[in-house]
Amino acid sequence: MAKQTQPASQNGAVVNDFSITVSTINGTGSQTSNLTITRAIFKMGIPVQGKNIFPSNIQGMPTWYTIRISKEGFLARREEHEIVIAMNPATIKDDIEDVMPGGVLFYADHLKLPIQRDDITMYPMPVKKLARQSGAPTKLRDYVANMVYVGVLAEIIGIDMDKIHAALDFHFKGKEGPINLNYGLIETAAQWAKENLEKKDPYRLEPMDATKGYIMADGNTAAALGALYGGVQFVGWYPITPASSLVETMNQYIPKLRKDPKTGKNTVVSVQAEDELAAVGMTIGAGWAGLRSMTSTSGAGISLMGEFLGLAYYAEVPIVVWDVQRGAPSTGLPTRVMQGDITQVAFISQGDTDAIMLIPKDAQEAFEFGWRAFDYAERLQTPVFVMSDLDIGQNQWMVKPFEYPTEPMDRGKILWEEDLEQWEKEGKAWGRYLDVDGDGVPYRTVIGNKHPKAAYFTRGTGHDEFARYSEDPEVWTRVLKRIKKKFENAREMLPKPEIGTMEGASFGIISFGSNDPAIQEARHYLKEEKGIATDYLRLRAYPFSQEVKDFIASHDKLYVVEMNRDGQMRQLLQLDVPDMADKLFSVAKGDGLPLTARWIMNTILEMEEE
Amino acid sequence: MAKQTQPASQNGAVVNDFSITVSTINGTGSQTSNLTITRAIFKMGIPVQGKNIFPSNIQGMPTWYTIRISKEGFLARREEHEIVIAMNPATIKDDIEDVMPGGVLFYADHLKLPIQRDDITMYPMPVKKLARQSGAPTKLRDYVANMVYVGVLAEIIGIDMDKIHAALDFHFKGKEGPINLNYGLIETAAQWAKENLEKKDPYRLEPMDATKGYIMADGNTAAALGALYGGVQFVGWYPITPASSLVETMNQYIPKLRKDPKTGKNTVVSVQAEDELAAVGMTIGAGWAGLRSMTSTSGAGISLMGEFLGLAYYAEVPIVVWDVQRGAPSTGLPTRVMQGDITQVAFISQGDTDAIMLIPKDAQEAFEFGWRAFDYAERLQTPVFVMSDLDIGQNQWMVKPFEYPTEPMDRGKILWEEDLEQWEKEGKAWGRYLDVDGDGVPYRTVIGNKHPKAAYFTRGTGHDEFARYSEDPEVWTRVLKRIKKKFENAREMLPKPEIGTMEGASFGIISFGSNDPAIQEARHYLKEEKGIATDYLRLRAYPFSQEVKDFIASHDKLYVVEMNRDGQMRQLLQLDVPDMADKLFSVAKGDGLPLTARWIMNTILEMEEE
Amino acid sequence: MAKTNALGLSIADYKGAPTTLCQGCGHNSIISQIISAVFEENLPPEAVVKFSGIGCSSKAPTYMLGRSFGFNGLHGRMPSLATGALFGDLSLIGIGMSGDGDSAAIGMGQFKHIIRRNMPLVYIVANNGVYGLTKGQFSPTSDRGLKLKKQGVNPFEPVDVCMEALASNATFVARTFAGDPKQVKTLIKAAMHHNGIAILDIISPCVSFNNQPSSTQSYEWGKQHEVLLHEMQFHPDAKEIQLHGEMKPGEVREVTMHDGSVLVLKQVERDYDPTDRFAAIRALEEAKEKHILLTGLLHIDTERPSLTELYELPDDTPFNRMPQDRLRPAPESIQTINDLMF
Amino acid sequence: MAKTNALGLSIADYKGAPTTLCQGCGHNSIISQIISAVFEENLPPEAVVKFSGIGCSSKAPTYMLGRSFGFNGLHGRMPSLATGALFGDLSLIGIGMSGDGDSAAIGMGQFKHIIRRNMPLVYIVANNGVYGLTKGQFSPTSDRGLKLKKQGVNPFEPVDVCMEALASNATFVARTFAGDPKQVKTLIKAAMHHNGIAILDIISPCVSFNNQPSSTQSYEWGKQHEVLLHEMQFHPDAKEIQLHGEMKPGEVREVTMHDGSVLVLKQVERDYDPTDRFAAIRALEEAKEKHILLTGLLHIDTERPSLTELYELPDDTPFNRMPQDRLRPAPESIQTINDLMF
Ligand SMILES: Cc1ncc(C[n+]2csc(CCOP(=O)(O)OP(=O)(O)O)c2C)c(N)n1
Ligand SMILES: Cc1ncc(C[n+]2csc(CCOP(=O)(O)OP(=O)(O)O)c2C)c(N)n1
Ligand code: SF4
Ligand code: SF4
Ligand SMILES: [Mg+2]
Ligand SMILES: [Mg+2]
Repeated sequence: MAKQTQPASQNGAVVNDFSITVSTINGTGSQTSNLTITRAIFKMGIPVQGKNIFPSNIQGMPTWYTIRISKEGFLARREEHEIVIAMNPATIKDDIEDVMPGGVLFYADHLKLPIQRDDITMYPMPVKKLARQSGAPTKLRDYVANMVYVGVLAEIIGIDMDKIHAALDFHFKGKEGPINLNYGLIETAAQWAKENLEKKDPYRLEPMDATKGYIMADGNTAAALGALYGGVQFVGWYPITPASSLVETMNQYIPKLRKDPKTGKNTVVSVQAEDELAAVGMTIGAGWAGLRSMTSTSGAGISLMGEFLGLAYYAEVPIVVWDVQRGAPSTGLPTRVMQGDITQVAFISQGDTDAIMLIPKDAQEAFEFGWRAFDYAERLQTPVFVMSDLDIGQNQWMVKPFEYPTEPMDRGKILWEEDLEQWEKEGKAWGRYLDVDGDGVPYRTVIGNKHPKAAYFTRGTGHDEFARYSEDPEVWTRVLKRIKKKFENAREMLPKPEIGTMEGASFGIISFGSNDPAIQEARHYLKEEKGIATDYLRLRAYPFSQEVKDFIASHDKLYVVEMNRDGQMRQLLQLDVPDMADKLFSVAKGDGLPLTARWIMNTILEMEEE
Repeated sequence: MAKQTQPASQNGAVVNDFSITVSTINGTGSQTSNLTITRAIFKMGIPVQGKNIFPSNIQGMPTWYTIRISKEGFLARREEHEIVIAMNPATIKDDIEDVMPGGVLFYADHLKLPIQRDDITMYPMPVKKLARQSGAPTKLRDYVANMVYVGVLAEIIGIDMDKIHAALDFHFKGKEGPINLNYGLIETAAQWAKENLEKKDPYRLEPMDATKGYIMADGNTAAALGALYGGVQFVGWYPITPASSLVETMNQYIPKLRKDPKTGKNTVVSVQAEDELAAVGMTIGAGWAGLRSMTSTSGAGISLMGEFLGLAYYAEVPIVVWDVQRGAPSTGLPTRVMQGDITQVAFISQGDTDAIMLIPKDAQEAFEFGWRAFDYAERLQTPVFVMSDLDIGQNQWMVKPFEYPTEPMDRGKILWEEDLEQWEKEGKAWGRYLDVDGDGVPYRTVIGNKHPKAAYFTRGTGHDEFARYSEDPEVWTRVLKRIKKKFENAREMLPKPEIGTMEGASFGIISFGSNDPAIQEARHYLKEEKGIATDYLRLRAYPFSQEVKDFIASHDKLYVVEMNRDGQMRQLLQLDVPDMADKLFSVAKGDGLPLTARWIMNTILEMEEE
Repeated sequence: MAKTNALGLSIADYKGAPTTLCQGCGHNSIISQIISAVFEENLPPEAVVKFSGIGCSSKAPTYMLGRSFGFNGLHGRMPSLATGALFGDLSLIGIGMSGDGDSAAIGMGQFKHIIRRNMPLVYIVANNGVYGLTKGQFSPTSDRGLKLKKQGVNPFEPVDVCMEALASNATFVARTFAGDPKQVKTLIKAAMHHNGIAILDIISPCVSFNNQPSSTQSYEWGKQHEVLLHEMQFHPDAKEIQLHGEMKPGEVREVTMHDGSVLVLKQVERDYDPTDRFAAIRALEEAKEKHILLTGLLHIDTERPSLTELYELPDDTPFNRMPQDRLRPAPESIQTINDLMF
Repeated sequence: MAKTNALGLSIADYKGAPTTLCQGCGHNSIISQIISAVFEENLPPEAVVKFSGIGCSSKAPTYMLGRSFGFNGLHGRMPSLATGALFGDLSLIGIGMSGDGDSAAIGMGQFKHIIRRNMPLVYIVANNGVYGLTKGQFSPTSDRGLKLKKQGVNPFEPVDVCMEALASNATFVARTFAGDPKQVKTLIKAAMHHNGIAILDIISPCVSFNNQPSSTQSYEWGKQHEVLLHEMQFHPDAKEIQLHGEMKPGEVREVTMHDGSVLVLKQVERDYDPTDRFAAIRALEEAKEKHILLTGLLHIDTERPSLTELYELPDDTPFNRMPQDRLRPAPESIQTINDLMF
């Protein structure tokens, strides 16, 4: 990894602007420690973001947690680590090497240090000893041992102990036992550090006021909550990393949020299916029956759903599919992030199909798209994909609070008994697939409708406007063209891209999703360090709206930044603007880690030179 | 359908240049009659092609068989029917209307004619009477009734009775009983026609010498034979229209072609799986174990295989997948043709994947790609898709005889015990995924190799060059980049496009597969009728070779003709040549029927005017 | 004048599109019995929802109950579609039509798991031991030794649909025969009143591809080898039970369904207790040994809660009619939620 | 000096990469027993091919037999991969590792169908009643009433892996317990000699997510409730049978495998005949009622031909080493074929 020296601030102190990486063994409970640090810093008012880089395994393997602290609010992953906390003998060598020159290593003092460095500060921590003294039951010893580094770090860089207490209080939901046990040990460790370590490094925290009005949330929780506010009624799911926690969290919030005000009973049915084929099958059944219905999956799950999604597309069944993308192809890197399912979803099933995609950038948008997705699905009567990813889904994001849905539910065109009667009176013919309004979206009825003409027969085979079986070539073409019309109309209905401009921009950048922080930061560097102004368009949906075309048209050169190998979003963009396809350049990397601003900047600079 | 008057040849007679459509009820055995007519005409030396337009059902539904007779050798489907043979009361009205002005209707005389036309010739046929008199057992009555129209037609348009006998002899494999029964009835019917009908129409057949050196074969049979000549060893399959007959035919030829010369035992294992997931899973297992391995499917089957195909891509397992494409999305038009799975296959699985596709144009190429596909798969260690379609697969094509493989089998880079020993001696390290030759294709070992270092562990999760589990971002990127290299190298290895040029061509046409006859014919009309010269490139493989780029570069405007809604091949082409993407125009229709020359011509002419 | 039922509807109100299945196909006879059963049960056609997979059998829903909603889904995936859909309105009765290929090959997983969940559904396997729609391949229920035209000889032991259902603890398992329409109808009626999954393995001959008399799925074999486990009468209302004709107390068993309706089983050879799951397994084993087609209600369990019950949904309104204000949390809640974040 | 086997190999030659499973995970103990079994059977590691699906259990093949080829495939799809692969060289022995989620949820179909085909494979279901790798969701074999952290209470009747195998006419069905390593090892040995599918349902506790003593898949429950159907000894060579120690004729049964090896079963409580499939079903039912963990060889059928036998492949050369001239038809044949066209 590239090593760069941190520009020191005045007096040599580096305040509120560095990264910490904690290297531990998974399954040892270090997640609690890491979250505690992150949350305490957040509560100090300092912008902070934690990212968990973990293995596909339950216990015993190396795992890293990186905490980005940035007074300027740049919260993307960085490649440089000013502070490394080393707790794992298996990785200690790499961990030492990973500290940037001038940086700091905290290490458990029972680890043998295979190399020495004199360009960094090294602090030992008596982890085992303090854990033993903590009085924690032997079973919990390893677990609480991780609190030692919280305490030592707190003392050395100045994390407010009150905020640590608040973080623990939150984590343990106010349960005094664990709060006191952990806090006690943190305090002891801090005290030990105070007495035994001499601060020699420049890194310090100082309280700010930059996190007020923000919350910390992971995208899967946000998505779950969004869906619950969206009135989700049916969830068919099958466990898969990193999507599982989306529905698991939802299940936990159901009793809290979705008790029917009238009967006091829950209004969400969540079924763990036997696999993804059944999960999406149930979801489609429920969507067809008039329920707000969703599934959530990743990787292999999306591939397995292809056949069913083609049925939903052609039979026009509204459902919502969350794809919390992970490293692929195949089982790939199941605990790492990627944006690799874009083209697959765009061409998800046999024959001509199209896919509506919403692309959230963080937990806050995950919440928003969580409820909006149902409106689009029911409005358009088609599957709507929300393309989240592991970084959004599983990491804590500092975001604006969730906002109550700003619009009432749009249930789309559903006809009940009285509507059909009205239509009959008006002499209007109803056919399930009849394009009455000219917008490509027909009216539907759902089961339980007792009007004798309400029923129709749904099938994935050729059918006419009245849902009758048909092999007629003209009927087939007509129906498929109408369905295409829905897709075309969706362009201007879906969330519009977000555009940021600068005076005299040299080129445009197009990106989406969790790349946003890194791009914001890269643009900042490009401007500040290189004097290069850039414009930026963040896609929020597919198919693309006119703004996207205009943005491309108004730039001579555009870099499409994404987290995969093949530049998948660039491909979709190129297909959309064939006359401008050669203006779009791919800045793509899919190695399982979130993109960094430096990599984006450097890659673009290299390409600019070519 | 557009009605056009047939340009009459001299003396008003139209010789060897018209189409016949037979309208019957499926499940009544009319297929035998239709094949007999087609084959007899073929044996008369006249270019002929039959196409079956049939319903997704077993018995009792309308079905059509159209026979194109063309002395010039244009054998695409036409929209105009000079002769219609009407046997089905359910469709009689449409059938009458479908006859082109000046044309002929043969009709079973028990059918009530709902409309009359005075611009056509109408011949009644005493179908029931003659069938009754035939002496056929009651059970077979309906079946042989279809022979009546063979006889009447033969008499009126002049099909050689000897050739009919030869066709029956072939069909019934020399069994005298059925040959005589059917031939007897045909003769009686011909005799009846001679005595009772007066020829008033201009359509006649005259023997030619234009089919010598050709055979008639359907593409599924050809594919099956090709695979058997390709040394296929393992087939995992699941029934699905129109792919089933590929493996069913193969199963029948195994004892004939694949008895081991040494032991007299069969050398093909064909397993009917419980579904497509298992079919492709077995196929991948076998390919991994070093067997030449294939599966064959259509529509939904391809979608269901997506997850497994991603595994084969990333774990680099050679297999061959036949996709006999049918009407889609979803179950769609299962008995109709389409070229609709192109983009789906190109982006078949989660994450970044690529697909090698071979695209045969007819039965002859189906045979050739049948064996070649294994060579590519094993050479490149990746799934190879053969994108056939229902028209190729299930209809009889007049083609050059199958040619014995011109090259020995290419088993690719496999190392056995002695090879590994040799490598060890030479001090060469072997790793399953090590790019030793710089061509992106590593060396593999297969089970049973007893060298103690031969074994490796295959997985769909991240792995390094030595097949060891890895989550390392750099390893991941490196491996995926190498895999991409194979795909890039494949461009110039796969079957090259076929290019046809004309002096002063106004534009280029790009197409592929079973569209070929219609395009050849359309180019002929464009030239002859409109004076427009065209160049034509027929794709035979994906990824595209340099010739394709050059062809696009050397034309200002190109029409990409294909049988789907979205212009899928055009999309792939556009992605390949972003700088020329706007030169590619889509001429696409996917209505379940093979494209016709007139439609192609007219569509291009319209687009030229725009 | 056409006969009408208690709702004033005639049988025509229960018909569907004209069948396009082969003449004589067993599936046609199942279709007729479903139509009669729903008609005779005085159910409005709108109260029934039809589901199916892919196959000739799965086309059947088109040819019945044209006034019922229907979803002809994907090969092998009927169970999941039905599961999701029926939550839309729990007052409706689901009838799922599937085939032996559809349920025992590609659909084996969903077949087993809908049983495990005890999802209320009349699940019919129209079992002809062959793939009809794709023209005559072996299915997992094909007889061992069966010879089919292009397929050679089947070397595999057939899947026994009822045994599979029992192994998965199905709460209603019956085998019957399309050539015994009365029994088919009675079982369908009872199944419609069952609160849970009702598996009906109906031997339904394919006249085009597997009706040779040696096949255990042919009409002839069925006619000659059918043995009744019991004779059956179904009484939608317990009060109307009159032990017709020859039925005497002591020789009959009454099975009271969840909704109070009663299935009366009259002893034929021996007293058979369908609530004893193990007895059902034994009966199947014996039937196999004796080479008979044993038909009747093999097993019933009326106690186990059904999947839909587990969720305790509001029961004042069908779920798919629930208005917005009962689905979207109140605006106040958003503050609480944000406070729960950090 | 390290102990060596008849091939002169030491146990180290049979090891794999260091395990990354949790300490105490039942799967680790299964891994050890597989290693021992192959070592003790004097099989060169190259003679074994490993397969698995996805799950903690399916990772196991990485941690054993590093000199054997292995394929860690897709979730639920181990059986199809193994089926295709093993045709590559019929002299090899396949060991498939799967989990309860892998085989009884997503893999139910393939599980049932590889059994139906009687494909020769040692098929291990490392059954912990939970999804380990995805962190503790219910699996289809979870106890009814099981309570898991984020999942609530499981309301469903568990899938009984052995019952499913028997319903599908498996030719070798055993249940054992990772806490009883000796029995595990003996059964693996016998399974390796079986000419057909050998289903081993091994209760293999997940110490991270489902090891509370009330769970029937916990160590504690297993230890306290295990009841042996019989004691077992496996003799790869019939000649070496000596009825050790307390085994007296009359109290033992000998099961002679396809290749002449013998499994000796010593009566524990009663005489149990594992060739009687129905007895096995009954035993399972009783075990369920009695709430015991009944272990041993539930059923074996050595007569039924295996899938690979049905194809009668040339047996002088492994199929994947067959040279070109035995795979490609002779040049002359092409004329005949063209003549067969029209
Ligand atoms: C995924 C998929 N694979 C294959 C098919 C082709 N297919 C259609 S019906 C059928 C078998 C039907 O057999 P069965 O369920 O027994 O119904 P039957 O026609 O005998 O009533 C198959 C394999 C399909 N439609 N979808
Ligand atoms: C198609 C697919 N769906 C979901 C997953 C996620 N997944 C990985 S392992 C697993 C369950 C494993 O449970 P089990 O087979 O019981 O193995 P265990 O970890 O308990 O040993 C799941 C659902 C996957 N890998 N692939
Ligand atoms: S093919 Fe067989 S199953 Fe299909 S409709 Fe005909 S008789 Fe029935
Ligand atoms: S999570 Fe459970 S199954 Fe997985 S390794 Fe740990 S103990 Fe074993
Ligand atoms: Mg069938
Ligand atoms: Mg498990």
